Amino acid sequence: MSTIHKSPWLLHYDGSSCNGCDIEVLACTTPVYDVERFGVINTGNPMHADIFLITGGINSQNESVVKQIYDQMPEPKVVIAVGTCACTGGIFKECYNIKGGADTVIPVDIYVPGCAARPESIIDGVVKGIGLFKEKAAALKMASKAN
Amino acid sequence: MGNRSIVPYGPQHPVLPEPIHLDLVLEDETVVAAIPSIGYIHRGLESLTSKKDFNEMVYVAERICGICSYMHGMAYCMALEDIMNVEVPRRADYLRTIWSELSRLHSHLLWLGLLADAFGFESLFMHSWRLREKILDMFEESTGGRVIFSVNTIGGVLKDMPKEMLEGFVKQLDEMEKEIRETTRIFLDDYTVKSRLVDVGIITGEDSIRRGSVGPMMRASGINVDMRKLGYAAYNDIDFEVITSNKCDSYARCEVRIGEIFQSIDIIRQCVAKIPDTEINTKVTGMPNGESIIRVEQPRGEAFYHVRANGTKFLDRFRVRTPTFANIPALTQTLQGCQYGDVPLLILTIDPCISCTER
Amino acid sequence: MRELKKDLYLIDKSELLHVIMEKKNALWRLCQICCSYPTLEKHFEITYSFANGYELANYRLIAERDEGVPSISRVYKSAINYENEMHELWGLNVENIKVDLHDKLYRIDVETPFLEKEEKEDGQ
Amino acid sequence: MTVQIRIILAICYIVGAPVVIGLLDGFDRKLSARMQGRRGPSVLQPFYDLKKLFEKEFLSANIMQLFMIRSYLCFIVLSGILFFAGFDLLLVVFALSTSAMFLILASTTTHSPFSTQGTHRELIQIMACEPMELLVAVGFYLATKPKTFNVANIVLNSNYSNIVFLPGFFIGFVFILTIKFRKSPFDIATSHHAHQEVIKGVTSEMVGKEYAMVTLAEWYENAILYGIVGLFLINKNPFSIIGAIAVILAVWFLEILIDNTSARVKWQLMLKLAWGVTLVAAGMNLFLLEIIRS
Amino acid sequence: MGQILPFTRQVLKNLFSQPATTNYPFEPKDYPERTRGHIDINKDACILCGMCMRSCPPGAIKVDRAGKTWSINRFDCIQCGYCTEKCPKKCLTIIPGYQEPGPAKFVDTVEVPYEPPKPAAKPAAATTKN
Amino acid sequence: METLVTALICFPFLWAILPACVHNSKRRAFFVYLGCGIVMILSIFTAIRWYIDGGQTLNFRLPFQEMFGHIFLVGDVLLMCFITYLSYKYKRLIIAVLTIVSTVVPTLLEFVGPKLPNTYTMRFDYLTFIMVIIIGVIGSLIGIYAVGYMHGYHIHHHKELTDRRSFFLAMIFVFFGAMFGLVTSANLLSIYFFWEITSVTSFLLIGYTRTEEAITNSFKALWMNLLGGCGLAVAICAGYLWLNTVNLFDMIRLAKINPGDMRYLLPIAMLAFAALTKSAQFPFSGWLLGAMVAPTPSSALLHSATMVKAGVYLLIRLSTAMVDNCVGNMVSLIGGFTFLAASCLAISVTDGKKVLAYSTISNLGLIVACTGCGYEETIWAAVFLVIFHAVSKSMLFQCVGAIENTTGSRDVEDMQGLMSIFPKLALILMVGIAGMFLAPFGMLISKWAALKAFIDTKSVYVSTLMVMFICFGSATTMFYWTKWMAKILGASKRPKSRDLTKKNEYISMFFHAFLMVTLILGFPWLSVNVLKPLSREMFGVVEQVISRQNIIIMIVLLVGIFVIPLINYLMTKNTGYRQVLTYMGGANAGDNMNFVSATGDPREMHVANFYMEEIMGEKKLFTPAIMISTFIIIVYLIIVIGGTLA
Ligand code: SF4
Ligand code: SF4
Ligand code: SF4
Ligand code: SF4
Ligand code: SF4
Ligand code: SF4
Ligand code: SF4
Ligand code: SF4
Repeated sequence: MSTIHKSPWLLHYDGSSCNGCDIEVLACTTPVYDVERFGVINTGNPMHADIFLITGGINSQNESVVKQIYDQMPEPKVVIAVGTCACTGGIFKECYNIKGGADTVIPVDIYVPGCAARPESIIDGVVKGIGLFKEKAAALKMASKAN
Repeated sequence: MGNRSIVPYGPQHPVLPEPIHLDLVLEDETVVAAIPSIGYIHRGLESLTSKKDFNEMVYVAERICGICSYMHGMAYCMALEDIMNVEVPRRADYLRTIWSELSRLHSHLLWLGLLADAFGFESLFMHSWRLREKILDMFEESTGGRVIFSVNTIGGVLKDMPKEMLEGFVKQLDEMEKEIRETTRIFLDDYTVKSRLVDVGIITGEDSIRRGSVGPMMRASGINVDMRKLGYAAYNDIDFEVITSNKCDSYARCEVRIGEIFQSIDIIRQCVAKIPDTEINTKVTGMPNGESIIRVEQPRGEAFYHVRANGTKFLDRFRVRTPTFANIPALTQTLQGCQYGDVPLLILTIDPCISCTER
Repeated sequence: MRELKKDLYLIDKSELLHVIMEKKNALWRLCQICCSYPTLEKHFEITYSFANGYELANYRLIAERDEGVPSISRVYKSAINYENEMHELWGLNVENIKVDLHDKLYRIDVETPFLEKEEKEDGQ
Repeated sequence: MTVQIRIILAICYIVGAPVVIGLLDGFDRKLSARMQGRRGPSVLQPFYDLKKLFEKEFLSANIMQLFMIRSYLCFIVLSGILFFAGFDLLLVVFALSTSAMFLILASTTTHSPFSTQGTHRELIQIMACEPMELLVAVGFYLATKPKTFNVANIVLNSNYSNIVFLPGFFIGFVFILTIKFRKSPFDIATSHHAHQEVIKGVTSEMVGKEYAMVTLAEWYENAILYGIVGLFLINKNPFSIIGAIAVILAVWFLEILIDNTSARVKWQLMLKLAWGVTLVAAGMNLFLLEIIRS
Repeated sequence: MGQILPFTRQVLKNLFSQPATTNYPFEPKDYPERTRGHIDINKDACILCGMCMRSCPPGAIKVDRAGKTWSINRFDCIQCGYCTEKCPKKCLTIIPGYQEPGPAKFVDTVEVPYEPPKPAAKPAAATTKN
Repeated sequence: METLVTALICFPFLWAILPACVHNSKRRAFFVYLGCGIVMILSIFTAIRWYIDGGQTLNFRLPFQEMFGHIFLVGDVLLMCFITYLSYKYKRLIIAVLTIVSTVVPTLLEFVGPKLPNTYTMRFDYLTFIMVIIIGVIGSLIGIYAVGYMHGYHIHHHKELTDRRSFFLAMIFVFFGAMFGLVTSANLLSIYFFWEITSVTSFLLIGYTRTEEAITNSFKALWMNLLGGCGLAVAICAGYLWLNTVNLFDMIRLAKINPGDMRYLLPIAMLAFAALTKSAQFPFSGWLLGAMVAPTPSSALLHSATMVKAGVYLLIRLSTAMVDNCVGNMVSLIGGFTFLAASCLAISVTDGKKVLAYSTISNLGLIVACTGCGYEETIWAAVFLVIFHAVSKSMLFQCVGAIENTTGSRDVEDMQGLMSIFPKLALILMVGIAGMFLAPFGMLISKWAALKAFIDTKSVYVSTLMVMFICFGSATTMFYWTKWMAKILGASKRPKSRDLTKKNEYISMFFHAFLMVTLILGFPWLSVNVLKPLSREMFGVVEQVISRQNIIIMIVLLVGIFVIPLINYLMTKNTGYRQVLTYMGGANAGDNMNFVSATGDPREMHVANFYMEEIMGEKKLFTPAIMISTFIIIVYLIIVIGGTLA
């Protein structure tokens, strides 16, 4: 029985958000919301992370950063786009330097809308993301058996 | 290259929730050179003026920054009110002042928390943020949003705060004040905290002017400048002293911001006591034509709005010089010769707002 | 409030460095440099704002599309970012910036996005 | 002490240490959370984390790291066995520092800026702690009659708890435990809480099972350290075990409390404090003890 | 110098008092009435004028006069409330209760019963989330 | 036996003429190899022969003892003249004074002083046995290495220097002879002669390149060593004036049976003082550091098998006379202090050879401290340290030299990722470093014994201080070695490139590595069959220094340190894994070496080790260390001399 759904460590990267969503992500770790209840640790290191929380849209400079961080995360992993910006580009999507939401460079598993996304929303998103782990872990096991 | 390390710092780094990148040259852990680079969040939102009309731009302006979002929206509205010669009702001015000060409160508490996180004091971080949640609750109760409020409009504000709500807030703030005092005492007195703050990142008053720094960064170097003294919104009716410190180091910056927390509480009290009963907005008609500069004191310092309209609904130029942008040269100076462990701390002592810096 | 209306001085290029030195020596703080390309006038307007205490002084330089302006980054270090920004976003030719980042300040894909915008509207 | 007993003790250590320390860790996280006004995770969280790490995909920048980490784990366990089966205390300390070296080598093989930076801090931490660790062994040697480094003899030959003779050593040791447990204010190389300028320090580049092994090794090491704390109390009276457990729990709580009430200091201050306390507390105690014993 | 561990009192107080953590998501959260959760439409009042579509800053609303639908991409909406200001019929409101996160972005479409020239016909079945 | 020993001493001196005269480099190389081979075989043969004969302490007189006596006398005077000439030439008159005083006074006494009983002048015992093997084996390996190294040194790297290889190689042989003579002599007069030869030879070797720096440093070495020589001279005088003997062992015996009498202690103190200078203890460490300017083989020679070993050899001899008295305390304190101070200093330097130099000083400090304590355990530890140190240090020097010849730099920072560029060199370096400090390897075993002995030392002050020195010193030692190892193992920046190391250099280095491993594996045997008799010889009692249980643990650790990583390596070699870039905060510029810099271009990343210049820097620590140690020496010498006069 995999335990990944019981200890999803998350990595937060600020794409090009306005910070509204970022501070709400941070707020999730603080006493009132305390995502550590679900075993979540806000790690800063992609190598240790299971959930990639990305806020804000993608621009030409952070594109490679986002992609690289994603690549450095070991499977199984879940990407959660937090905030309207990360979902679609939001209010900034017409800016010359915004390429769109997070899904323009990496596959997104859960979209959390809102501007700013509320901590409750983020918790819901994380919980839904955790739900995906079971399947992903099983799929990974299958794949490694096949090898 | 000998015993010098050349390492990247950021853009993704846990002590930096916002992406900023530094090339660091280190000797052991002493920073010999630090070259900052920005651009990871650059969106180009100033250019949206050609796509959004001046009314929609209020919402864009708010989203320049999620922390002082309120003041961005307000400053933008003030600039257009200036261009269009709109007289804002007095109650709206007071409401704006109250929300501004609440923003400052929440921003400074947030900053204290992040500072605690940067020097590895997790429980203090948690505690500061727990206090901050109460301010956010006030925001949510009065505006419906926790970080982005959308209550400003050209000509005033969109939502009023009834008397009971205001008085409730004051009561809550009275209660919080004691707790905040307890918490901030740790920042000022604790031995380990002081070992991280005192004499770290010194910048003198003259240097801070030469480098164009603003806000608490400048006031902590003994320069007495606070844009609220210009008397915008209701500040001309409010009695307050500019808080400065002469120590010029990180500790001084912390001290100044802590002082401002209590000052904000006091200003809110004064506002609630004095707030007049008028309309909260005036109808605005026509197209803006003209140019205006507005300077407001945000939690991080002076924000500089330069708006130029040409008589159409699309503005010619909408320019924001945010406090962080102005503080980066000073940051670069303080980084020289600091310790590697001080880097996140020093970045934090300018209270960075990269998102608004890069717009 | 309403600061621009009283303190805007038009200067030309030759006066610029003189003004800057004067401000520097009087310990004025460089607030910002703003570049714009108004739709109607079709030239660059570069506004330098200085503050001293609560006072504000704005100096405006007018430059044509392909005209260069001198850099003030040797007098005011903090001008480096502003000038690089003007060059990267507007294509304004600022001569001899102390640290010339060669359009790498924001590292955007679009060339001179702000000017492009104006050009497009020209076409319409 | 017979060989059978030693073997049993060693097996108890191998099996029991991760369970006990894992649980302590779980309670630690719960307690820390409560101190911060949060609810915190389940007390079994450390085990979930560990299991998950073993299940993650294995990626690496340098495969050399893996065998170094395994060696690190093996050596820690070996030192633990030496300790709990009652062998020579000084050799245990030496074996521990050998194992630490494998960790250091493991983290530098990748040449990542953060793990290398963390490594150097780790080295400083080791340098800060090592004198005290050696001195503890010296202290026990002096305190027991006849003088011996042998853990079993230390326990079996002492009529009183050795803490009576070694208060300074105890204080010094508890002080460096904060460094050893990577707790604030001395969590400079790798931090379990808050965020670190060196990301995850030595473990920055360790993924999945590598990280799990390091965590496991840390648990084994902590077991030894708690064991040494217990050694201050244990004497030939079996009831002293209760006292030892009480003191271990008290030290554990104290470490959590300190962790939650201090900022991370810089390495210069850490080195100064650690060596200062070692010199003053343990040095004075050593001097007095020698006078008494000579 | 400074004091040694002055935070101890607060920490111990926290340890022995109730944590501040809410029980969300196991207990629902009570939102204040002003909370800007999501846009709701009173489809009977809408006249498909498209004012909301033109004013929405991120362009989340689509009004299709011909197909008689009003649709909103909830993953685009920034809850600014500008549409509610602008709507001539005041048929848009912003109410508590936010859009749930999900694995895919989607558009909520409402069929609007409004008949421009003639009086309104029977309202068609509408699908609104929440 | 007499003949063998005589041959051992004389052969190298005579053979030195060959390389000195032959200038064809091929032929000269051949002679050097041959000479080294003969020295090695001769020394091993002598030693084994003695061991097989029962390993009894042999006291004897050389054949033609009278003649040798005259040779020594004339030699002393010639050396004095030579040094005086040099000091005149380079205007360093103090040196002339030192040499004249220290030579003339004993020589005069020899003529006018009381006639001494005609006792044995030579001794061969277990300590000699060990020293002879070390000098013979390690020394001749260095000689072999030197041929290849000096070739590369002159042909590839230092074309600007005059090629005086003949001289250099000849000096190496002179060194061997002097060392053999030193360790077999029992008579202070002959010891003095050989002692001065090593001083002068080292002076010549250090000044080999004749650069400004080399000359300054060589004179530094000379005056410090001559100062030591003065100590020796004083001891000889005391022998003539009070003790009626110039036999080292008689002096030691006399000091032992008259514990409180300062007059008997004075010569011991003076000999100890001489030994301290020779073994480069603080405050006399300067010369060994300065010796780094010389080509690597001479550093290797000075640091590992010869020169500095002369000092500790003498101290080990003296140790039984220093138990729990003020001379012993002085020696322990100086040693312990040197151990700590030098290891701190080693942290702050980047130059590989300099690190080795400091580590030599520091390790010698530990040995010296052990001898000063003079207990059985400490002597056990000291001898072990001498053996391990000789092998690993020689190996390290050779390796660093080879690295320098190959990569053009001996800076530790430039050895980043050596493991993947020059795996062979790196491996040797690793074994050498491990030999210097890792747990089951020599150093820590010895440290265990030393620590135990120091706790038991009688004087409470000395004991407390020594324990502190050892504890802190081990911590700092760990620091500088580990960071060096870490550097070697890191990822490499450069591609693999051609290894310029000569075959003969490799032969020497691999042989060392092999020796190292053998020593480690053979250490229980060594302990029982060599060290136990040695302590029986010195202390008359035989006690198990280290318990059987601990021996077993050490063997377990020992096997562990080879086997565990190996098994793990084999087990993990084929682990499936996905290769990723190292983590640089998302700023990698496509590979592990470069990152996207602030200007948007790739920039090479570099992570340097810690050097703690502000805390441990030479500027900060060196002078205070000298002052403290000088203070210690002066205080104790005043006590001894005062006691003598009183
Ligand atoms: S969704 Fe809104 S709050 Fe979040 S980053 Fe984007 S603009 Fe900011
Ligand atoms: S240090 Fe603070 S901001 Fe950074 S990741 Fe951790 S919680 Fe977030
Ligand atoms: S600087 Fe402020 S806004 Fe930016 S990431 Fe840090 S806490 Fe958030
Ligand atoms: S710095 Fe800018 S974005 Fe940040 S709070 Fe201030 S105004 Fe807002
Ligand atoms: S600095 Fe960062 S957090 Fe602060 S307002 Fe700007 S973008 Fe937001
Ligand atoms: S706003 Fe008024 S005029 Fe415009 S489309 Fe709507 S109903 Fe018609
Ligand atoms: S609330 Fe704002 S973003 Fe949402 S639909 Fe209305 S106008 Fe558009
Ligand atoms: S919702 Fe309002 S603004 Fe939008 S189409 Fe309907 S009536 Fe018009």
